[in-house]
Amino acid sequence: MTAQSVDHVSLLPLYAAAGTAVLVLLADLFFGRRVVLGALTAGGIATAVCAIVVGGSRAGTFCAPGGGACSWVPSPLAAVAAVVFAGLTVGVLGLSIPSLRLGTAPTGEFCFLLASSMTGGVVVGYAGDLITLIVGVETLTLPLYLLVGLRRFAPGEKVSTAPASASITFFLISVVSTAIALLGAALNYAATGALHLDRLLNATGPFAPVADAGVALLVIGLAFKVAAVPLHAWAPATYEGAPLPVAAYLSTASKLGGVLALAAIVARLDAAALTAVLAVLTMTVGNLVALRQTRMVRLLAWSSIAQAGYILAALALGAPGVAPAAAYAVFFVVLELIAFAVVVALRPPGADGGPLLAYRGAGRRSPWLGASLVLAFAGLAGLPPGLAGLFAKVTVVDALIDNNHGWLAGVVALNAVIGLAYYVRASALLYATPERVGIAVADPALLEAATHPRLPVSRAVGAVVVAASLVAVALGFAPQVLFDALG
Amino acid sequence: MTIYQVALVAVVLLPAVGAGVVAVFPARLDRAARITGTAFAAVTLLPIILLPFARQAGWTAYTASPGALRPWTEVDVSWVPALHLDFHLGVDGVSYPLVALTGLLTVLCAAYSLKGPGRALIALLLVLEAGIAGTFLSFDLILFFLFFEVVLLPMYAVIAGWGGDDRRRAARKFVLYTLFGSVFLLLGVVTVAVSAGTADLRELTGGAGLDRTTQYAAFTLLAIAFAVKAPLWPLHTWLPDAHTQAPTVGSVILAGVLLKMGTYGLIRVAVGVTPQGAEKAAPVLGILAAAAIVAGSLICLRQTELKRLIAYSSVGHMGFVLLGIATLTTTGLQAALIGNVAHGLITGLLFFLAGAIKDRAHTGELADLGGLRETAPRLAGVLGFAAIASLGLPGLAGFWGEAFAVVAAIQRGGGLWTTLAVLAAIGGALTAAYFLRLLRRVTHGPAAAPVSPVIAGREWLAWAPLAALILAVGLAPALVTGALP
Amino acid sequence: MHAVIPYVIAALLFALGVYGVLRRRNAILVLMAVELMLNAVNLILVAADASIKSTLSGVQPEAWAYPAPEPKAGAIFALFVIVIAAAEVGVGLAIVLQYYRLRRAVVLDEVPLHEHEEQEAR
Amino acid sequence: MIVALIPGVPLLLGLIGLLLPPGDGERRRPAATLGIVGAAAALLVTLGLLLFAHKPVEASTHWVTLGSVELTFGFSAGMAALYVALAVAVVALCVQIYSVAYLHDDPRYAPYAAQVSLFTGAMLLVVTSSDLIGTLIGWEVMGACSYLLIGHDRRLPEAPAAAVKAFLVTRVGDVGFLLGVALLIVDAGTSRIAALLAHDYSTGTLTAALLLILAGVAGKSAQFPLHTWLPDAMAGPTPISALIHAATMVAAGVYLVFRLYPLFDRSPAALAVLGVMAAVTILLGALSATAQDDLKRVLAWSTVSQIGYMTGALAVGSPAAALFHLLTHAAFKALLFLAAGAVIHAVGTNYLSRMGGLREHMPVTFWSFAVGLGALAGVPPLAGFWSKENVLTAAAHATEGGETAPVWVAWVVWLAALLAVLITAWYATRLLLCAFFGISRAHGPDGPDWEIGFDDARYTAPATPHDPPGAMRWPILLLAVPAALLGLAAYAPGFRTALELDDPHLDVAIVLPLVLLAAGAGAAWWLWRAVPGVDPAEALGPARHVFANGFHLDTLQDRAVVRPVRALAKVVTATDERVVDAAVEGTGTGTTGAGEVLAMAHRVPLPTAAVAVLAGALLLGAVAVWFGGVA
Repeated sequence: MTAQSVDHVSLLPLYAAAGTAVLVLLADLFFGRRVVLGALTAGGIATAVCAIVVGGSRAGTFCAPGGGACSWVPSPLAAVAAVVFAGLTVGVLGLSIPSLRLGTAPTGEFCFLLASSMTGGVVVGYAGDLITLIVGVETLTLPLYLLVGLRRFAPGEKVSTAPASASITFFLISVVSTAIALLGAALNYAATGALHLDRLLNATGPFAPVADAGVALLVIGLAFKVAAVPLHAWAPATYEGAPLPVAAYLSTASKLGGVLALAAIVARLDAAALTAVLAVLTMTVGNLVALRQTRMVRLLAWSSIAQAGYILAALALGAPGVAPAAAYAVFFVVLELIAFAVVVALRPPGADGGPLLAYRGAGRRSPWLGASLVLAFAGLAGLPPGLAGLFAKVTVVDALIDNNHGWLAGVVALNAVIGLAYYVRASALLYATPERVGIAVADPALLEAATHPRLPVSRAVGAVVVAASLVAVALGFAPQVLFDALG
Repeated sequence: MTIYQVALVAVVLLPAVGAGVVAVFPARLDRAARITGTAFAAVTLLPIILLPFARQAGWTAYTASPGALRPWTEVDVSWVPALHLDFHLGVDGVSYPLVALTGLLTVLCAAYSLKGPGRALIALLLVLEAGIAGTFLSFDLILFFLFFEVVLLPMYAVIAGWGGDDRRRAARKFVLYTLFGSVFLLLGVVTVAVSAGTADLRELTGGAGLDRTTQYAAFTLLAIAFAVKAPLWPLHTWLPDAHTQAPTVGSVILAGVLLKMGTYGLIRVAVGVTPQGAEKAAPVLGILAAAAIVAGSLICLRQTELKRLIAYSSVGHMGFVLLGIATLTTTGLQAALIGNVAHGLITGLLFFLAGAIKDRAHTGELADLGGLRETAPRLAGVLGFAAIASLGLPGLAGFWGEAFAVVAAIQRGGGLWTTLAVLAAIGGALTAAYFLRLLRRVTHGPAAAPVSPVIAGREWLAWAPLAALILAVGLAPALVTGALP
Repeated sequence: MHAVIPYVIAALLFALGVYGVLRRRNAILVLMAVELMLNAVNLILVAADASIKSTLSGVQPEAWAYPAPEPKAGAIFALFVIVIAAAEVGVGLAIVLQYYRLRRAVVLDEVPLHEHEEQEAR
Repeated sequence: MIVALIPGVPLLLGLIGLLLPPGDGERRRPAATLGIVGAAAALLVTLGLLLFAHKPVEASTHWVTLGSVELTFGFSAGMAALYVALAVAVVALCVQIYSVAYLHDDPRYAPYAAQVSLFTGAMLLVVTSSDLIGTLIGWEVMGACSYLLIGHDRRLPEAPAAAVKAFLVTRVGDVGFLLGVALLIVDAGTSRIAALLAHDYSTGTLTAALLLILAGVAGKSAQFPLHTWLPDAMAGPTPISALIHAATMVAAGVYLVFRLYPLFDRSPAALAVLGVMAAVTILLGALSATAQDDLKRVLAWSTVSQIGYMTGALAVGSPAAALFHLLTHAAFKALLFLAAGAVIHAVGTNYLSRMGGLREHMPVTFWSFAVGLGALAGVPPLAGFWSKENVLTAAAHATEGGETAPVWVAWVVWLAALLAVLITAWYATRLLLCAFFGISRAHGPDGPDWEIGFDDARYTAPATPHDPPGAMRWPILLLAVPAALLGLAAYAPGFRTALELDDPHLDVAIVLPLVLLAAGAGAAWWLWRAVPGVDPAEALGPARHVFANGFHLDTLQDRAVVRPVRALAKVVTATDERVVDAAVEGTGTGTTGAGEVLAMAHRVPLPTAAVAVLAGALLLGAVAVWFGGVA
């Protein structure tokens, strides 16, 4: 056995991401909070830069002898994913700064876990075999179990068990899903002997059922990560219990990781029927349940379940659906990040998402934040002015129709109508006039201003809102940039 | 880039920029913001006026044959090749009258809102103008879809923000129902674009590159989409609610130009791109159109609320337009185009007047109104004019579209189309019935609520151009179809 | 036949794990049930390593469709699974501890998925 | 293009007049000026053309092309058309002048005068247009103006209803008219009348188109069964009644058939229908007129009957006779209505039962009335005698065959026309006797009451009735001249050739109608003498009620058309709300409900959720294994 030659350049994104985690750990030991935050920010940026520098056309490394199958494969998709992961990490960090400043979570640990999770995400994108893929997914997810429950309560503050409950829910269901995914991978391996993605092929012959079952279990296991129905029960509860920035990360980065992992599988193995069923169930149930939500984060959670359904619809096409699904996922995470960022900005530091009614009139008090949230909601609904969301929907529908899945395109489009119902309800609430109160009030607007003070928006959160909005607008006007990057 | 191309882009861009500018004005400069917005709307008229000078040949009589689409001027910039999306704008005789109507109504509405409820409304009006004008000017199917969608949320905001008591529900119904229609548009447009490999209307017109089956499927999808927007009976129920609850300017824009996106789309996209599908589905469309005419008129006979009645009258009038389109004859299509513009002018005026009446009497219930010609004779006079124009009096704008839709149906010949023509003509008589009922309740009879006879300057400003144009188009329909034979 | 017994055992193990996850109310025990499931996976992977050659070459008529099996890949995978399992247990115990500290219980029945909605219903 | 001035000036001035502020006193002057100038200008231009133009005047320009249909915007005026235009203009001028006094205190005089101008212009457009679409425009604008003018009176509760009825009933006829015109236009590819007349239509198309057009004619000209609006239209101000009955509106239908006569001449079926319609209308109108208590309604029903004579003449192949009768009728009916206005102005009521003995107080009015009624009844040598004689001769001639219309139709028309001579004489005499003879019954116990009349709340009736002021008197006197003498114009060769009228020849055939005339008049007079002061109509017995209600055709129309339409509207509205909209709303609530159910299903504790999730996974796995391999 000869030593493998390793192309370290193509591993740069991984080095940067993992290095960031280590750096953060060290910085936490020796320096203060600011340095830790700076380190993570710098690390995130470095990871993105590395991913761009390495690009998507380099040859893979860690290749099996005999050529072909490599475990680390730079691809355009991987590069884009790495940049997005890095961006999301920095964004979520920005969102957490007010609550970190308040001390609701230990800064060092928080940042380290976030960096670790980012590393996992980067790995998923570049993964060339099932082992790397699953390890990547686990690395992405494991820190999140902790992040969800990582909530310190100030002395005197009412202790809530919500984060811990959320954490345990997420953990248990996620672990089971991992076990299922692993079982699937193992069965597939047992039937076909393939672990490298390049060697994955649909099985024929007497062992085909075993392989098929393996593929199905693998897809089901990974579908947990994107919270596909009926494997979604954890998501709303977990989002609700988690601190807002972590919920943002869960619904963006974690979901993107799941999408990438699923894409890697369905692009090579036939799971069309299963994925289509999952897609239809996911978007329909997600949208329907979202209609009845009265809490902001739950609404976002259910809506993001529905959005995952659209992505799954594209993935049901197999290989041709990967690029549209990835494009959709990128548009989606940007818009979702805006939504969460605005929610963070509108709530006091460390607070949860609160009921929808708490946002009544918020758009009139903070016009810019309101406008951003409307942009995000419109985009998620697939309507202008959220052009990014519109193009996302068109991309998916285009791909579906192009591949003779018109019926699925129809389901997607019809679901967009249901989706609009709750997005528009939430958006309208932002601009609703003050509620009439029982007692006679001279000026309800004044009363409202007194009871709903306009909270100062932390600079970091504001920056995230602005940056994410700018990215969304830019992508809205120049989506071709993304398509080019992915293709 | 010629001056005409600049003008073409400016028609879409100016209102959009105007909306942005108005939106960033601080609250204390509200009045300045409103004036600025109105100025933007007015300035947008300049490029619109400029556009007809761009044409070299005639005013293009529209036909759905390959190469029939000859724009006066066009702009074509690649935007998102991955989605077949080009920023391709163009204008010709089919779209120009509607663009001009859009520009005009927006200015009138903006001016009308100068003394109204805030700058956000004017900003939304400008967004609507950009979206509607963009829809009419799009020469790319995906771009068409994009602009088609632009108007949804602003219109929702206009209804939900400034509407009547039940505005939330009406606005929701509007936005969800029309988005439901857009679903079919999206599917249809993408089907066409994917099958033909291009979304360029110039290449697609005439059904080039689409086989028969695709045309059938695509036409069905597109026709449903536009039928919701137009709206064609029985897909119309969003309209009365939206109109009843919308503020005056919202109703004006909604009836005046927003509905035209449906009929325009039917002519330009559905019939233009999938002529074989249109040929196949024409009888169904015709039957539904005749049903819309008769049903709309009959329902109007039972309405008790002013704006709701006018809203339902739109169902009937758009039925005439759709009947004209369904005949697929040149006469019918041209009648539809005139009918489109005429309905925009007349119903726009009617809604302005309904708004004026509701502002004064604080009710729109026909039972509570009455004697307007005693209390406010001028208002009653203009209302009478608008109502008579709306019931299709020859010599006024409404006549051409309705009469020649009937003529076209007879021209098409055969038992079915003749029956439809007869039904449509009967519907015309019923139209007279309900408008006379309206006038009788509102203007005749004993004076009910005290109504101020004073008519504000902004009201004259809004009404006069519309009334003048109704008469002008009535006397010279060539204003819409082009002066040249 | 050669590889039936490991597979059957693995299946039983996995089923046992699933049963445990479903029936146990104690978070620690659920965690252990998950461990069982992961170990079943390990068993399959290792067993597959041994039988994969015969699976592919013996039965598969168009064997050319498959590249040569990757040497000891299953065993390597199993190693990673063990690591993953260890990490999960570590994290899991931490979470359960935290939960225990707050609620003085590790009974899963009390973990609601809909905590806040009840309050809102008022 | 000078012909265009004939309708153009009144139309334009009418439009301008609409913009004038309504008001009282001095502010009426511009409105009155515009109205009178409009009518006078049309009159002058017409007169000028009549005197100086020696061949038909034509002018047209391309208007618009709609697909394969080319429309021209054109005018043409043959001599016949000019005579009709002359009649219209004269009547309109009289009405405008008359109205200045009649509506002297009406605050809405300005729009009224403008609408009269528009009305006149529209009628003139129908007369002079050389294009069917132009005709249609005039035709419909007239309908709208009639609506506005009939509904003018604000104190009459029935005025708006009558206005609506007038517009709607004619509009129902216009459904046919529009379809007929469309058929003609589509087949010929043009709307120029000259080209249409020359076009070779197939029999089926032609008959269908003409029958449809006849529906419009019936509506406009108040022919059975679409005549119901005309008596009710008496709710309008009296000058308007004069305008509608004499020159515009009801004459338009007759004129249109005259204009398209070459087409009708090719279609026996259409003429047969027209003839039957005419015969029914003649008798229906005449009989209904016998029992009316309302002065204006008597005149209105007489119009129905007289228009029947015109359409009858058309049916039996004599458009010239029809046109001649149209002209004389215009003169005497305008006279009658304006005189009736004077009566109403003086006594403050429309009801014959409240009148009487007016002869002494209102000699001018009385003699005008006498001339008018004489002409109506056909007393020689007044105008009506000559024109009616022409109609009867034409019908009698047609009974010998040789015309397009079947012989039996000619018989029917002839008999109906003869019989109507008797009845007309009867009711004309009755009217004269009741209003002007006998004792005065002007006031009820509470003084004058104002049921119907003119829109003038400040008007106080004079203590004793007297002849009207000058502005009202002179138009009456002016109109009395043609009402008396126009018949003799049949001896004028220029007039005769213009109308293509036969030479007047009085032979023994005139004896029969004259005997009938004498019998009718004598009967009425005898009844009046037998029981003085009692309405001769009492003698009709139970038939009186039927006649007074116009054979209950209104009720029939209500039962057969109005109520079913209302019921249908109710059903359609209910369907729209309970089926169409309910489906939409149902989809909404259904979706929300499904959301609620699903949301409820998600409110479970963790272990249940885990079971559900694993069960889902198992199910999906099974799905994938069973179906996935296939897909």
